[in-house]
Amino acid sequence: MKVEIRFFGQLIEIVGSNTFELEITKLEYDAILTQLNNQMPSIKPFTIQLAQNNKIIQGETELDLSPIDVFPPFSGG
Amino acid sequence: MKVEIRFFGQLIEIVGSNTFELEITKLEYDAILTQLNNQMPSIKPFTIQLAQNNKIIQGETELDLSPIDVFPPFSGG
Amino acid sequence: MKSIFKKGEISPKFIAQSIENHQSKIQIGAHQTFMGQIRQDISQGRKVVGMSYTAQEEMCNELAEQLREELITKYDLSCIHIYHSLGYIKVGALCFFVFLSGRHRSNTFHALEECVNKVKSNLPIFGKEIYDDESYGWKSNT
Amino acid sequence: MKSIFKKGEISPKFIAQSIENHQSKIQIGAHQTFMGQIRQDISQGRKVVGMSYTAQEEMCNELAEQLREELITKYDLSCIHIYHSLGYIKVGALCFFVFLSGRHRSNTFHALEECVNKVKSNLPIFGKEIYDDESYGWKSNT
Repeated sequence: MKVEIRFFGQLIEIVGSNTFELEITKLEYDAILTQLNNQMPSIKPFTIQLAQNNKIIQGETELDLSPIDVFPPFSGG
Repeated sequence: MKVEIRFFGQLIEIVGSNTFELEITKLEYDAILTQLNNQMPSIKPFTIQLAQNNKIIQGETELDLSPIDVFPPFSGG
Repeated sequence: MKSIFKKGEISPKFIAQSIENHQSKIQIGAHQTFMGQIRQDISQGRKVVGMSYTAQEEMCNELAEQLREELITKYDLSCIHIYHSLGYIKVGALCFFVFLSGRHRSNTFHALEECVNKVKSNLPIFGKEIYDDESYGWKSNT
Repeated sequence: MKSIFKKGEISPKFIAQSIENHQSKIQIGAHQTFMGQIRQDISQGRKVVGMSYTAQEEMCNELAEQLREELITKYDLSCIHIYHSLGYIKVGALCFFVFLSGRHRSNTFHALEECVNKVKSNLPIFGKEIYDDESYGWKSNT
């Protein structure tokens, strides 16, 4: 299956695009993270966080097929 | 000797005047406080602080003949 | 010596002007303000309609100056400004304004609290609550 | 849902208006504000001339809403307002404004610190420093 990936901040420059269609075999956080690092090795140096439906996701979070946001470290304020 | 007493806040109402000439025998905090309470019994219920030359005075403070300020509890802010 | 006192209320416009005056200070990264507003308390069934402030002004200004210097050094700040109203201030208006600025935010939180508390506890300022039946009562911070 | 974002800088006039809007709230006795100002840092010999902000806006607005509700309850406040700039903000201008109000002052100091820190650490906002040689670099709060 495919899931839409949306990049933010510096990652947009690193990847060269705002969005990306990621092919995944399992709808799980770890699987998405591994697949993302494999297909986008340029983001590996970053401490990233993923979010779906406006919530940070982690290992146990139950996911759906909504877009996944990929965040570099935050720097608001 | 005489020293000028200046009242502030509610004490002006209690005493009925802004200033008062206090006759004292010793230029000492305790003597002034005792004399003040004797001549102005209406201020006895108040927790007062005394100041001279814009500084709070206490038992040990060395005094001169400048006016003595008598403050009720502070309530700024 | 700089006076902390303003006749009457401290207007939002005055606060905006104070902020604007600091926008040329390019080493500043964080500002904080505290503003005291006259609250409609109820005292023995009477509504507060305003406060009336008097002070030993000269002593307050000296103490405020010392407090500013002490806290700027202690918390490594760029500047501190303190303003307090004198005279009658109606409910809803501002009577007390503390404005401090520093390079980074971390120091400013404790500095603000300490500054506000020390002004309230150490400066000879006297507030009288005015009620809706034209009677009044004296406040105490202690 | 209320948006915390403002295109461009947060003006002192906007802050004055926010304060004025609270002067009819007669149960309030204490306001506090935090304001973030763009500082002229030096990075590898280059002067910062401004910052450019982007964000996952929808997520920020949801998190800000939750944070407001959480802190209003925890600290017994009347209200909290949070504003953040998007786009280019020059040195000296304000990019971040937190405004909170309560009956009494005691609770507001910790509330302000917690609110500012949580916005900085939890909201997906991304700031890019723009330098005087037209190069730029990305900031990180961690």
